[in-house]
Amino acid sequence: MVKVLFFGILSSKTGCKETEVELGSREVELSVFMGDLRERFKDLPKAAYMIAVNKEQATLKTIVRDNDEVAIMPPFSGGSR
Amino acid sequence: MVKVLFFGILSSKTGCKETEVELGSREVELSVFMGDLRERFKDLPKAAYMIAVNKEQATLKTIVRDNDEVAIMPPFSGGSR
Amino acid sequence: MNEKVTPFSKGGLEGIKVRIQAEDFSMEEEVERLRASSKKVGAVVAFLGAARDFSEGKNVKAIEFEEYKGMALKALEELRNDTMKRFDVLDVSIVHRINRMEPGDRIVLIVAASMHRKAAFEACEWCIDRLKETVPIWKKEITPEGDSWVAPHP
Amino acid sequence: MNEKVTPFSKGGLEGIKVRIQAEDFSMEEEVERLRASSKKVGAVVAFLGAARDFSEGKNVKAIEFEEYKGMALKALEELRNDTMKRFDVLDVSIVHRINRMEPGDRIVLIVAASMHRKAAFEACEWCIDRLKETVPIWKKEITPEGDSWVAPHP
Repeated sequence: MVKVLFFGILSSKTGCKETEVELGSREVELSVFMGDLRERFKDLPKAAYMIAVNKEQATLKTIVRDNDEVAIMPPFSGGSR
Repeated sequence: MVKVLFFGILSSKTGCKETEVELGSREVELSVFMGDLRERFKDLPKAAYMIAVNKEQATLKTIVRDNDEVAIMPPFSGGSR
Repeated sequence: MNEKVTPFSKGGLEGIKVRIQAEDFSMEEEVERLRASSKKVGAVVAFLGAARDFSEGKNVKAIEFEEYKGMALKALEELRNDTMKRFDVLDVSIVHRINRMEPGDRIVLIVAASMHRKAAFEACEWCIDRLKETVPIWKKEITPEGDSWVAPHP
Repeated sequence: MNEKVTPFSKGGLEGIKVRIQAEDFSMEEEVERLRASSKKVGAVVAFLGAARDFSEGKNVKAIEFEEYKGMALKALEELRNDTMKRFDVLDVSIVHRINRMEPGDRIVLIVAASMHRKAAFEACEWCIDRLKETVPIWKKEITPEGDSWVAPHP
């Protein structure tokens, strides 16, 4: 299983904070993984501010495999105004 | 009497922190007052960073009269380094 | 000293200097910790970000911060390291609070200590600017009509 | 609240916000005073200047600050007013200590509160730069061989 996390406004848009994706023994590039995910979550925007795989910033070429954690993040809004 | 105050390095140079000058009923421009003072304190530099008369910044044209307080100040060095 | 030490990723002093916590912090304590770290410290600049009266005509009762746990603290640590490399500072500390906050509550504190003040000012300002870009923390507004996520502001 | 109020030229809150005193100050207290003054405060920037390890090969045991009493406080008040006019800040406070200080002692604190952080950073930095030019306070070094006045540094 790949654990998928949606943060901030993306959890509102998808109506989901955390979900799982079954990859089995497949290894896919993040671009493919995201394409599949958008099939399930129609309201997930095309581009995220940052995507992390296993808590490291990823690129669309990053390989995703079983037991990974994929976090999909909108722009940050820490700090005070 | 006019009270005269020397601050910082100027009190070291003149060897004096406070002195008095007798003007009687005379009123003189600060430039004249300072000229006379330099007769008494040979080590007083020609230019000070600031001179105040009665705690207000003065110019060489400022009039000095009896009961005034004249403060002669080198560059300030407040704050931390 | 009543140090309220909260969980942090690394043990020791390093961890104390970068924290994400629900509790409030003591500004005096944070500043003194940095100042005491070296006799060379001549200047300390502290930035405190507070929750101000929220509404722009909205009925906002409170705000709430959510972090990506595990990644946010790591990003803060990197931010501290980057700041110390980039500026001539002796030490830097960063504390960011999470969870629910009401108007007047203190949200974030960044402290930079240096020999000369210019570096501390620059480091502190750069650090808070950068925090908003690199640390996975998100804010939402709590209203009687429901919660809504806040778009980032510079 | 254990406010250590020292003599100041005007009564009321204004006077508290600009002080020259021998005693140490509480950073937390100064910051909270400013922050509590308005619900609009979103950012507070504080600059703390400390006496660092003096020596550049010299045998300096302590430093001592002398003020032109009556004029120094007035200059600080004008400095505060100028800062508040020049920058979009909600409040500013300035405390400068005088008399004898040893390494590690805190000398000066400037706090600026604003809605947005940029103004507080700018105001705080401008204010300490300007203090050195406009406030009649002088520093001397105390050594076993005698005292010597310090030339100003930027």
